[in-house]
Amino acid sequence: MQKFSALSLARQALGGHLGWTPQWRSVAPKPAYDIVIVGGGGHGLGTAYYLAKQHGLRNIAVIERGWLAGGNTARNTTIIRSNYLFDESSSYYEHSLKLWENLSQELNYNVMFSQRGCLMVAHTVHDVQVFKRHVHANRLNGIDNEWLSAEEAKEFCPPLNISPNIRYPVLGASLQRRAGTARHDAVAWGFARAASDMGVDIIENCEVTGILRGPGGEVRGVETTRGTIRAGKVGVSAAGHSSVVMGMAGIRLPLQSNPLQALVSEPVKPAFPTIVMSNTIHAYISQSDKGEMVIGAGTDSYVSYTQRGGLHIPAHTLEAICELFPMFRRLRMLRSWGGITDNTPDRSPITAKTPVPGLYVNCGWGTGGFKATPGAANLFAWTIAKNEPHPINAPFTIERFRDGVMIDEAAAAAVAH
Amino acid sequence: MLLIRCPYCGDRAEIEFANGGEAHIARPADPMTQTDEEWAQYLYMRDNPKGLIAERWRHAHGCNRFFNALRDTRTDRFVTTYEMGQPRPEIDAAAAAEAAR
Amino acid sequence: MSQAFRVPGRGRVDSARTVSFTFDGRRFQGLAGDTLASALLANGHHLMGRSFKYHRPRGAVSAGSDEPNALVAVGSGPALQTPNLRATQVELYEGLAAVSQNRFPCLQFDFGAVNTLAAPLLPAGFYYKTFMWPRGFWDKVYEPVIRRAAGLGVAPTAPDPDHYAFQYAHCDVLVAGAGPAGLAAALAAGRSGARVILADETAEAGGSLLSDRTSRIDGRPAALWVADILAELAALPNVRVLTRCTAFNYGPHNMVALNQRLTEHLADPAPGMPRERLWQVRAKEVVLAAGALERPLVFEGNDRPGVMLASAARTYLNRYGVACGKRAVIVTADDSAYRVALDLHDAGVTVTAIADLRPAPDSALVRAAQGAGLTVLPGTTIQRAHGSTRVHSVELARLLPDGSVGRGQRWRTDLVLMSGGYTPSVHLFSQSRGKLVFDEELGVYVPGEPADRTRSSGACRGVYRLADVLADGAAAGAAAAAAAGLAAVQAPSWSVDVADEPGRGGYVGALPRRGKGLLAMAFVDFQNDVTAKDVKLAVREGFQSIEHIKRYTTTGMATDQGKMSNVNALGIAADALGRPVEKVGLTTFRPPFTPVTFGAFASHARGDLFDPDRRTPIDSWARAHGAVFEDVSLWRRARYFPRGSEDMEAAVRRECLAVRGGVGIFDASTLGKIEIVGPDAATFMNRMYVNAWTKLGVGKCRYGLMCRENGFVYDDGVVGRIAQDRFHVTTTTGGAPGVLAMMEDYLQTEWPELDVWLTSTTEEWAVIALQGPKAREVLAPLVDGLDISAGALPHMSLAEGTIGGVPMRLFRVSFTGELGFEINVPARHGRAVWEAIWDAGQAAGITPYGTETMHVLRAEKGYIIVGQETDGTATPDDAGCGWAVSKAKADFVGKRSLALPAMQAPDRKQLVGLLTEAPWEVLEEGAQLVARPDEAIPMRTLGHVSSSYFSATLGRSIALAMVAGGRAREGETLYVPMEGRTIAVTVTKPVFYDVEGARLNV
Amino acid sequence: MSDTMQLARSGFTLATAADRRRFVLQARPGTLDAAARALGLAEAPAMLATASGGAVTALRLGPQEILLLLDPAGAGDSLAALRTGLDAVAHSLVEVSDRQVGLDLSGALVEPALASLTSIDVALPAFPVGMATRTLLGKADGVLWRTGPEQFRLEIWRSFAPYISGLLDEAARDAAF
Ligand SMILES: Cc1cc2nc3c(=O)[nH]c(=O)nc-3n(C[C@H](O)[C@H](O)[C@H](O)COP(=O)(O)OP(=O)(O)OC[C@H]3O[C@@H](n4cnc5c(N)ncnc54)[C@H](O)[C@@H]3O)c2cc1C
Ligand SMILES: NC(=O)c1ccc[n+]([C@@H]2O[C@H](COP(=O)([O-])OP(=O)(O)OC[C@H]3O[C@@H](n4cnc5c(N)ncnc54)[C@H](O)[C@@H]3O)[C@@H](O)[C@H]2O)c1
Ligand SMILES: Cc1cc2nc3c(=O)[nH]c(=O)nc-3n(C[C@H](O)[C@H](O)[C@H](O)COP(=O)(O)O)c2cc1C
Ligand SMILES: [Zn+2]
Repeated sequence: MQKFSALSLARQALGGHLGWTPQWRSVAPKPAYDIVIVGGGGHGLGTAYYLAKQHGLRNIAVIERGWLAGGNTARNTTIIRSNYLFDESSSYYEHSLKLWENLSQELNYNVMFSQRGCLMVAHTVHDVQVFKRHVHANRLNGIDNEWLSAEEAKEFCPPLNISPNIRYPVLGASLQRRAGTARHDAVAWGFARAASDMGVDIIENCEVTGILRGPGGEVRGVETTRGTIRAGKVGVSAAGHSSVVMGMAGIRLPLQSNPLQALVSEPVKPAFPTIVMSNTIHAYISQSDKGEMVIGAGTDSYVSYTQRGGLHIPAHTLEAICELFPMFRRLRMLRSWGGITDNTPDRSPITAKTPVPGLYVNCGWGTGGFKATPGAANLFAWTIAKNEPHPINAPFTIERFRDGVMIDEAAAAAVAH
Repeated sequence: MLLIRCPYCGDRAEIEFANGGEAHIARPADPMTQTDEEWAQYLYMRDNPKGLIAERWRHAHGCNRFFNALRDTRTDRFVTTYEMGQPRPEIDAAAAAEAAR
Repeated sequence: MSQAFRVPGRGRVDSARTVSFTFDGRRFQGLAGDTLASALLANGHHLMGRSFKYHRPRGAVSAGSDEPNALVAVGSGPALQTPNLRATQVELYEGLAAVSQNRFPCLQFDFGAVNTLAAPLLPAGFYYKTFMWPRGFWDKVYEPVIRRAAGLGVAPTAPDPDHYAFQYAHCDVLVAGAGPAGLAAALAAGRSGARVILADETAEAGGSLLSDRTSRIDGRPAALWVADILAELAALPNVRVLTRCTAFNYGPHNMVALNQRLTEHLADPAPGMPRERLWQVRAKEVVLAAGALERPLVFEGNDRPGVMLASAARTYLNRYGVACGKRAVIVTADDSAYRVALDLHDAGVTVTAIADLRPAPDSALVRAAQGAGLTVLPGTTIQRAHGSTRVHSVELARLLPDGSVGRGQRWRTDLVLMSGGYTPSVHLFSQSRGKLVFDEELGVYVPGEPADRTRSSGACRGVYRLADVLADGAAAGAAAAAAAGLAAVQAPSWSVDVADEPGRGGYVGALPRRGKGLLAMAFVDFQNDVTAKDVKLAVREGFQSIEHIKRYTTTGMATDQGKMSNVNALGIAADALGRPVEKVGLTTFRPPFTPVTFGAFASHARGDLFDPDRRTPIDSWARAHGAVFEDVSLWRRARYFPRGSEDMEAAVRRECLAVRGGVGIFDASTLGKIEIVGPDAATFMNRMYVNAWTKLGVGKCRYGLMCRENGFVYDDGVVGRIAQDRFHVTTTTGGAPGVLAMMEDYLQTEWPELDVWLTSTTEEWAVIALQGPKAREVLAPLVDGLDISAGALPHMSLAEGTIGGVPMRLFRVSFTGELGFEINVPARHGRAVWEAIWDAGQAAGITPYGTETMHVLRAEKGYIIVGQETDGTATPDDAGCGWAVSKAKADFVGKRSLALPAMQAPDRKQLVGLLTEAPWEVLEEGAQLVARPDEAIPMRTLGHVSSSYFSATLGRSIALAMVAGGRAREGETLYVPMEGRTIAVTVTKPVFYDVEGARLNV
Repeated sequence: MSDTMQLARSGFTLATAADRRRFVLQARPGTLDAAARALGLAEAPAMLATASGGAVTALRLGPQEILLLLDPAGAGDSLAALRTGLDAVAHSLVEVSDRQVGLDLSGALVEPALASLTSIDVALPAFPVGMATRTLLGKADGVLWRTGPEQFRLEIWRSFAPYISGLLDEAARDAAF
């Protein structure tokens, strides 16, 4: 792997940058691997990376139906935070946040993790109660999260409209300072590069079309559009397509795939220092390093695999943005798009073994799994390597829906990003 | 914004409707006789198909009736809508192909 | 220098009306009808902006919405100055003030331009490779520097005072684009009687014909034809023509969004005029007639001000009467540039040379140019354009038969016109999910089979000859009308006597060059400063998909969304990958077509109209009596009624004591109400609620608790049985719509055989709660003889009667633990009845109270609030309401889930009371509880404080909490670790006041 | 809100409608026909249609739902007849006189003003005189009933009246441009 640094950049500059080599090897599939990961998004690539890095496994393939990380990894609003309510979730997301904090260095790839803080704005007395509950729960879990008055929130984020005369005045906000954003593509590319360097095969434009089973029902590999690939273990990390892929093994999941939309403004000079989320009036916004306002819109209500939705959804979001930040009304939408999110009934993920031996699944991240990318990858790798979950992801099973032990962050907080 | 044909009111814009998830998942007649596994299947497990889905809609801001629809989730094209209680319509290959287009 | 480059007698501008404006504070003159760009060019001013990354000086390269370079901020002041507008679209008006962007200290000298020198260090994706050490420097040093250098214009800092209109529309045929194709289509459809909307993003319909001095239609100049058609369209009542109106989003099922700009071109908009209007058009059929965009050529220095698209120069000349320079060099791969050359030549511009990339160009146009004495250099390419803030010379060189490039020759010039051929505007078609197909002959992507009810016509599907375009548009319009169900009409037809054949040639990718050119910068994406080398670097680094190349280099991600760059980037990538262009493919076209103002989406949804602000019939009284309000779902509710200088705490103490000691009056009108009527009403209630209803007598009330099918508490409220077949159900304020929807769901989809119907009556009734030991004495004289004594109307019963002659449903219920009534009267009488009770209660010291006091009083009694004690993860038993769950019923919504093992676990969080040691200490709601205060973080938490108040009645603080295995912990000490200190609490029963309920039954 | 509302712009007026007693009548479709006959109407209006006669106007809002607007003067008789007519048949009759208010809209700009609030096509051919339906007006429900070429009646829940009339006012202002 070519080392990335200011020095190597300078050296290459002298040669007109002709000396750079592919960041990952995009290869044709071999007939067999020890482990096949289905889905080359951030989660799948990260899983392969940690399998290689932490568990010493090398004979691994990541199979991606399209271009690498072209799913939700390419299309999310990049909010990273760990201030979730329940112990189970917060320890999962905090595990991830800790990995984020060193990811650029670990991967030798600048993923631009920018810990600019995340303000969650409260508009009602109920919001205040809920957010304070988060603040207290987080503090005792060792996760930073603090309560700010409306004035303090404005000081932290000057564009915020805290006038008492707006329809839903801002009553205060919780702030996780360690929260932030990262360059979404870079995360996937960084994992791909590092994994590839350790021998992982990255196979693009290869769609898994079937899951091969042995006589005992155990996994034997996958059928793909590029032929049969045998494998002792298969880890599925297909986000919006999880139901489709798992359906090939006869497993129904508690998932619904919905379009989730996002948009960016034209770029402007730095005007927004942090991330602001308002669950009550549905607005999520931050400004990228390039200058666009990155804005998360809502979910279309129906199942769809089209990666697009209705214009009324982003329009509704922009109403909220304009209300909270009336000086941004004259900014303009540059591009809007959709992704396919896989949502569970309790809005918490599944990272687990399945009833099929040798088949593992990491899914249900819905509208909020970018932040979990290194964490989920790390724990999914553990689960596959050891054939048992790590204590952190142990509660995140499929069976929790049967047993009634849901981890319902949404019900507790009405938020999933 | 989808255009949805309410069986009672005709074509209306999606914002008048509420989606009700997959259709034809009948509530067991006697839930207490269900195993935990069966109950979870009823309550949570879904086909979530990539392709034709039978789904429920309620004309929430119109006649307030639930009805069913057959739609292709790859294209969001509707094949048909039909009243609650009717079975899922059989459709021919041409209609399916048209919906998939 | 005043409009030295204006060509008299040319253009559609009004030479009689000069307009003065400023650019970067400097005063200029233009003409009415100019754009900012054409006016600046008329003054010989090409330098209009700086690029994103290298801060390169830039001028307008186009004359339309595809402009990547000439971005300016228009308007003045912190609220109105609007960034990133294209000078090529900004229409001139008197006093317009524009400033350039992304430069410091000024456009001419920009410190940021050092980035150009450092460019070798800043190739595509350089930031992924560096800035990683020292670890802490990213947030503090590197990122802030990057952020400041990036971005283009400056966002306004004060609220936008303008407003924006919004409109749904429906039509048979929507035509996007009013060039010849669109006009013909609109006319054909319009004549059939179809409802037609024709939208064009520019100020004037006509499209390319407005820049065309050559073509004649039916023997008349093209511009006159445009005027004729527009006149006929204007006379058709079924046709609406919208200019300055961009079709920007082609959504599912033929819903197309348009953005119409109403004031931006006006010096003095009429008062009240909306700035823009957003249209959401549901069209039966759509005709796309968006034209084609000319491609630039990729060569070193192609970004120098003075280097432009050939068609742009033609537009500036013929539409605006502006010559973009004095000596032009033209580099082309398509015949269309020869027409430009001839027009320029005709206008007195010296056309020094026409370098044609094709080895042997030969057509009527080429011969015409030669005939006019112009120098045509076949098989010639451009090596480089020289200059900094303006091009001054170019190097042209022969393309040798072996594909290499010969020695160059320098040509002096102040204008370089490039034409790489045309790219059909397939944006909207592609947004509609239509598949694009590669047209081998034209070498571009054109619309294939449509996915929605849409047709493309004219240049946007690669039909370029004007005669063909007109026929194509007319056919599309007629076919669309027929498809929309109108009687077929004969498509109109016209004859065209001058027939240029533009768009047959073209070049894709970077021009060949001599030598390695390691330092040469040939731009592909102008705005984002993506060079041909960047694209090649991306491929070299393994980014093989065009989507990766886009994301790695940012090509096509600028504010023109690749209109200028995508095809060339594709060509370069295909070359580097060694694959044909059509095997590489395009990136996804996404809305909007051009950027759209946020405010236009928000439209009326601002301030009071952001969301409905629901107020009760008694709200006006509360306001008059100084209430402080809170938002609960869409409702505004009185939270407390401060007297004098009281704060909330003081007011609430006083209000609480007044209720417990005398009588309080409370507006409960926001409670959801549903009337459930029909012979199967009780059966339905039995299935929906956890409680049993069969035996509830008429005239009785019961507390009802509702779960979702997952077994968790969903809503609660008191239910009264009005008649055998009629229940009056109440819900929480926020829960009402959800409860009704859930009931309808079960009724219509699970139990359609039940004869029962639901009607929302929330707003039918104003609800006045009268609570306190003196409630009866205040109420009794008012209820027109109704006996409300304890015997006649015991706790949890109801009666119908009148109050002051007004019909009334009187519930004897209590959410305070005191003797209480809830008086339901038709909403119109709500305030009058309230006032009557208010007057009658004066002697008893009646006190209005708000939601906060209501919360305290119910907490003293341990009554839960759904959403506060419960959070969507609590069962009835968890919430201390196990008693409400009927054991006898075979089934109800949620029952099966409640039987799951986890729902019975002993360590579930259960409702308890908490008392602090210090009576004045009020716990914080949301605070967590632990068993061991000395545990290290992460601590094992047992639960949280859900409600916490100072109870004036008890003279101490009280709290409710949800605690793991809580009921078994009664008497235990638990701890609430706060920042810096820990508070010990004792677990108690969740009832603090009148445990046996004696006060209720008086 | 104040009990009566009045807004006027050129081309658009909005005024609180004359008082009516209002009932939601729900029943199986056959029963609705019987109810209509009891009220002196030939039959229940078809979906999205209205029928009037005597003191009664019936708006067919759903397959099982009719909104009855009764002239207060004759309301008693009509109700009595209705109750008698439906005595033995399953149905639900609920008074909602105060749940909602009626707004009369008129003027040349009514159509474009309404088109700013509802996604329904309100052009005369698509929404003829006599048609009535529930729809979404901005973010609030309302019943839209065309009473003339340039006249509409809105029946909306009381607390939504300021919101809807506020929207209409702005929409009418914008429609002038
Ligand atoms: C608009 C939007 C905004 C969001 N905002 C945030 C946010 O702010 N913060 C946050 O934390 N999360 C956010 N998310 C969620 C987040 O993007 C996802 O949870 C996360 O990126 C999932 O990563 P992944 O690697 O699992 O999925 P993906 O990146 O989608 O990867 C799954 C891959 O599997 C591939 N695949 C599917 N089927 C097959 C098959 N049969 N064969 C081979 N390959 C297959 C897909 O092509 C895809 O590349 C957002 C999502 C969207 C859509
Ligand atoms: N200059 C040349 O040499 C050249 C090259 C190719 C084609 N042409 C000529 O162009 C003509 C083609 O006619 P046409 O009608 O297809 O194209 P056109 O370019 O004349 O008209 C397209 C119109 O669509 C408008 N438009 C584009 N996108 C829009 C959107 N999203 N929303 C609203 N409006 C939008 C443009 O403003 C323009 O007015 C022919 O006369 C042909 O000869 C000329
Ligand atoms: C955080 C973030 C920032 C983005 N910024 C830009 C941008 O500046 N310009 C742009 O054209 N697209 C931007 N995009 C959108 C992408 O171009 C693209 O729409 C997205 O990755 C979805 O892919 P698709 O549109 O090809 O389906 C951004 C996307 C994300 C997730
Ligand atoms: Zn309907």
